[in-house]
Amino acid sequence: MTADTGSTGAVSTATIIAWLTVFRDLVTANNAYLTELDSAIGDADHGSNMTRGMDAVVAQVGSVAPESIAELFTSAGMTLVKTVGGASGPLYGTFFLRCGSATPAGATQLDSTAFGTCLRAGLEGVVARGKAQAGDKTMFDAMAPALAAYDQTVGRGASLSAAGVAAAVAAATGRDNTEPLVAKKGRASYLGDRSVGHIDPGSASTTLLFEALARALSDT
Amino acid sequence: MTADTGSTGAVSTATIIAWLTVFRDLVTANNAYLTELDSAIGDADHGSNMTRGMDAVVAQVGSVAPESIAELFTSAGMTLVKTVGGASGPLYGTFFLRCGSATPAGATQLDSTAFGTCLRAGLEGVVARGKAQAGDKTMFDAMAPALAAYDQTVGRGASLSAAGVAAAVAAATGRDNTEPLVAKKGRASYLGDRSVGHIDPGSASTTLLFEALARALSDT
Amino acid sequence: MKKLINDPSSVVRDALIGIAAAHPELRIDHENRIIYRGDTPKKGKVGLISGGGSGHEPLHGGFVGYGMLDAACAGEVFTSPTPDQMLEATKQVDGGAGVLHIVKNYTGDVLNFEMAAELAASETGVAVESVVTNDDVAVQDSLWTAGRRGVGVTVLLEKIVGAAAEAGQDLAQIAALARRINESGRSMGMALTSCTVPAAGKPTFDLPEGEMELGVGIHGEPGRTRVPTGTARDIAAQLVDPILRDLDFVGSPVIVMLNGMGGTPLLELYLMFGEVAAILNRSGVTVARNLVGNYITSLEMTGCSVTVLKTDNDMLKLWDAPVNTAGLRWGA
Amino acid sequence: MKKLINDPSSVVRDALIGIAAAHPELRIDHENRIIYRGDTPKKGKVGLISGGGSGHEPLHGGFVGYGMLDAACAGEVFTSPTPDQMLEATKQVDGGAGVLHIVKNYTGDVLNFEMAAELAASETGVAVESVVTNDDVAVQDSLWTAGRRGVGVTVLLEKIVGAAAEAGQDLAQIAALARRINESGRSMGMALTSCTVPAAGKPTFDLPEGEMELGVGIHGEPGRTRVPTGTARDIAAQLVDPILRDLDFVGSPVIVMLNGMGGTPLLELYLMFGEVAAILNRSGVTVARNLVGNYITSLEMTGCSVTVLKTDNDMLKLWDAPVNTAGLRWGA
Ligand SMILES: Nc1ncnc2c1ncn2[C@@H]1O[C@H](COP(=O)(O)OP(=O)(O)O)[C@@H](O)[C@H]1O
Ligand SMILES: Nc1ncnc2c1ncn2[C@@H]1O[C@H](COP(=O)(O)OP(=O)(O)O)[C@@H](O)[C@H]1O
Ligand SMILES: [Mg+2]
Ligand SMILES: [Mg+2]
Ligand SMILES: [Mg+2]
Ligand SMILES: [Mg+2]
Repeated sequence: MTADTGSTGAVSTATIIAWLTVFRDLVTANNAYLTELDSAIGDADHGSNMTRGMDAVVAQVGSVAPESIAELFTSAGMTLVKTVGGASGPLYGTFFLRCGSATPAGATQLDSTAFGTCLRAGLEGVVARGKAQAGDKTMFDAMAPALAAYDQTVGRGASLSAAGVAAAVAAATGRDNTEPLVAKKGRASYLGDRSVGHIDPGSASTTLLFEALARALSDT
Repeated sequence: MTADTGSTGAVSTATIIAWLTVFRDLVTANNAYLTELDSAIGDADHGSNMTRGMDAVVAQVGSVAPESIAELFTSAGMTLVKTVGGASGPLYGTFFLRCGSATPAGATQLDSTAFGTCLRAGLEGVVARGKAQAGDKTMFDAMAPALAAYDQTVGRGASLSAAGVAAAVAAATGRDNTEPLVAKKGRASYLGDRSVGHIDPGSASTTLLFEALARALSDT
Repeated sequence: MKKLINDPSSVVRDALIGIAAAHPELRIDHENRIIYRGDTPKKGKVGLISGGGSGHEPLHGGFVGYGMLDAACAGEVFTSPTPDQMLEATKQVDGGAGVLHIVKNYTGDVLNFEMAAELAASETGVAVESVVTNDDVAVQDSLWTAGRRGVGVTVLLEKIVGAAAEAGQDLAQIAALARRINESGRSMGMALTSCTVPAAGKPTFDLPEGEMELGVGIHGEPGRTRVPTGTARDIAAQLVDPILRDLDFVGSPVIVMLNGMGGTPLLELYLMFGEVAAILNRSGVTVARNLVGNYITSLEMTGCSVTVLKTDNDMLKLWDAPVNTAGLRWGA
Repeated sequence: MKKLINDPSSVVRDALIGIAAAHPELRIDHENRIIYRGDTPKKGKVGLISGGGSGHEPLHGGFVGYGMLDAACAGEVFTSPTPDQMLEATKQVDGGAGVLHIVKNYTGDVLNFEMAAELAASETGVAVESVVTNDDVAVQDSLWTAGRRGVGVTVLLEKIVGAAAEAGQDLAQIAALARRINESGRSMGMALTSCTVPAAGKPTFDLPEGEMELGVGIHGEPGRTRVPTGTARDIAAQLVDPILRDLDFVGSPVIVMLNGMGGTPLLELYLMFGEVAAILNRSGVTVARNLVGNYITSLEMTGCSVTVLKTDNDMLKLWDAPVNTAGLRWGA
């Protein structure tokens, strides 16, 4: 049914750990960049917020060695909620918490469809928390296209690896598309028209989230 | 007894008014310079202090038209004391007040010797108030040489005009000689050795005082 | 960056150690970064908690004490605290009469307090009410945006509802009072220079000589517009006019706060207050009480904000009631 | 230069208008630039006056009121006031028990207060005593120089002798107490950046990234040495060590003030206080009371100073007594 020749593989606890770890590495490497973006239309803390949170997530995961994917997601979500604060803490926290709730308890492997269901639940959590819509110039504008691309790629039977790459590419496009937008949600909305011409910091960190996912899935 | 051919002339109320007015003009023109000097080893207000004070002196003199030299000096001294504040207010104020006390009441003319006596009384007032000694890096270090030069020039029978010029030149030399000194009095003394290499602001304004005097005496 | 700190990542922790040393009358939970009144919980009294990013001191920790807050949760600099901090504070200050959460309207603060309230509802029996302040007229309000920021009114609100709680009002009354205060107050701010977030290491924005940011908040965020600087008189008008256009203050006694952003000398704040008071007088607004000083700051940002709160005799009585905190103290 | 002012030449006048608007409980003589307690003179109470250049707010005007000063004379920015101001204040606050002049040791302040005392002696029957504060250990003292500057101890002294005057002590007792306080206190300051005198229009000195001025006073004057910046912990040691070397504080309860120079955020001041308190603890010094905040400032200069005052039970009682001023208030 598809021309894709790769194995569709499966998401394991190791995949999730890799995802979180690479995301930590990417936000750390991009700490100054994220804060730079947040200086232009926010309060200059998005880089340190994400780095602090993901450092704690990786430390926590390493110290308790969760046994299932749901546990991993829940632990990551709880840790983010407890250590980040700001807008990104509850939003990224809710994302992972909802991913966790949508994962069958005890599962240590997920196929691409089940994993997609988790991610979709995460996105819905972000929307439930933050009420952002497409075009509001938030992390939603990177996350929603990323999931759409993931679903579409999986839908045509492609590998998890291909789906990860597609999601990352779509997130990056979504991030870039935030530049001309007038912010409607979050701190940048106080700037009104002055928010135009700047990339939303959350969309940039979300792009890193999907780049990290692409790397983690490349081993599946 | 002297080779000087100029008239020795006399100091009149008009001379004193000219002195004060030219001094006002000079401190106004050198406001930024005096404050610059005071920034290096003080608190960056000497220019505005002197300008404020001399503006008030000239305004006061203009509004009441004092009838004697003593009245002029006293009025200038009182006005400086009331409008300047800081170290320079009481010191320049006392200078003129003591000049006034040393002037015969009601006199409208003074010869060069009598005028020298006034100036000397002024200097003694500054010392009585401020306790500065030679080399303490204060206005004294311009004023004392200026008076010595005045006395010496008058002593050899030269004109008032020549005495004024000699005083101005000696004041300028005294001012320049403050540069290598360690301040012992006033605000610059808090800097200890760091005061070395800077001209004392008060010695610079005192030099303007004698430049103004030289100009005023050039018409006598 | 020039700051009196040990390390950008330990600023809040280290400052809490100093606060503990300076104020033995307070109780500091260093692990959860919560500043408590020494005598909280007080049986039967509604507990009042607030919190927010650090860098706005004395807000909120400086307003913990008799007649004001029971606890304040400290976040990282300019980053709202987390739900577990607020949950812990909620449990600790409940004296059986419930707890009011005082939240400034920023997405981060709102979301984290919201999660805390959800946790309090599911994990404890504590009755929680939340009030969100949103008094900043610089921001255009709309159902479809994050709305207005909560700024200066928060300070006045914490004082007044603090007195109401001390006087024994119940949670519903206090929440209603808090909402009424928020609806009756408006603020507007400006900055002459930016601040520097320690972890960022450089100023959030550059503001050249001759320009100011009008309509800034308290997070070093750029304002609504960048305009030429002017005299204190001009600037006072640019702050007061939008406030008066937004709400009618004539006919009721008002409390005015002339707040410094942190780096502006008190001399200039008093000078600005003189200009603000003159405009209010001319506009027929009766200034009954005032505060001049640094109350809700943005690190070392220079600039100021004006807050005007419409009151009535009851509110003024609560305002005048004794208060004993590090940042605001009278009658005690 | 970025300041909230109308004109450099009217800063003090305009600020006094704001102070009058903010504090109806004070009486302002705008012509003579004097801030009075509303109820001065108080019959039988020793009158307390101080004054100095403006730019150090809340000092001194912010310390006028019950339990502290009767009047404060405001000079131009960083320029001591004039004898006629002090003379006028002396006449106005005398309640028959004489007047104490509290003078910071700067040539300008000393000379102007000296002339005022001479005028008071010749023109009025008012008994005047003067106390000159000189607590700054940054300056090497000598009979042959202007001596040490008066800085932070002045604040603590004004509070304590204010309470003594309120308690009915006579002029000789109060002058003796004031001198004892001055002898028992030491201060040391530092700056990370300069301030800008409005009339000068630019910073008094340039201080590049990575350097600080150690041993600065409160007039934007350069300090004793320019040294590399360090952590808050290092800087605290550089401030506290010279104080402890200069006077033995072990064995008596001390009052510590961690004072901000005007432009440093309160968050950093508390952080610094934590470091200072830790050093004092380790050195066996007992901190009985403290003040953390902007009390004697240098316009928008960033930096801080530490003041340590050795006390006894009587002094502490006077410290704890009620005070009600714009800048310091408790128990009233
Ligand atoms: N309501 C919202 N829904 C989704 N994302 C949001 C919302 N509000 C803010 N964000 C995201 O959060 C990012 C800012 O995160 P961060 O800087 O860490 O928090 P804060 O704004 O509290 O300082 C924004 O760039 C935006 O992408
Ligand atoms: N004790 C003193 N005797 C003589 N002159 C002094 C003395 N102290 C200070 N001065 C002079 O006063 C000048 C400073 O004047 P000014 O800046 O107006 O006052 P302040 O030092 O109070 O700011 C110094 O440069 C010095 O020449
Ligand atoms: Mg941010
Ligand atoms: Mg000076
Ligand atoms: Mg933030
Ligand atoms: Mg001066």
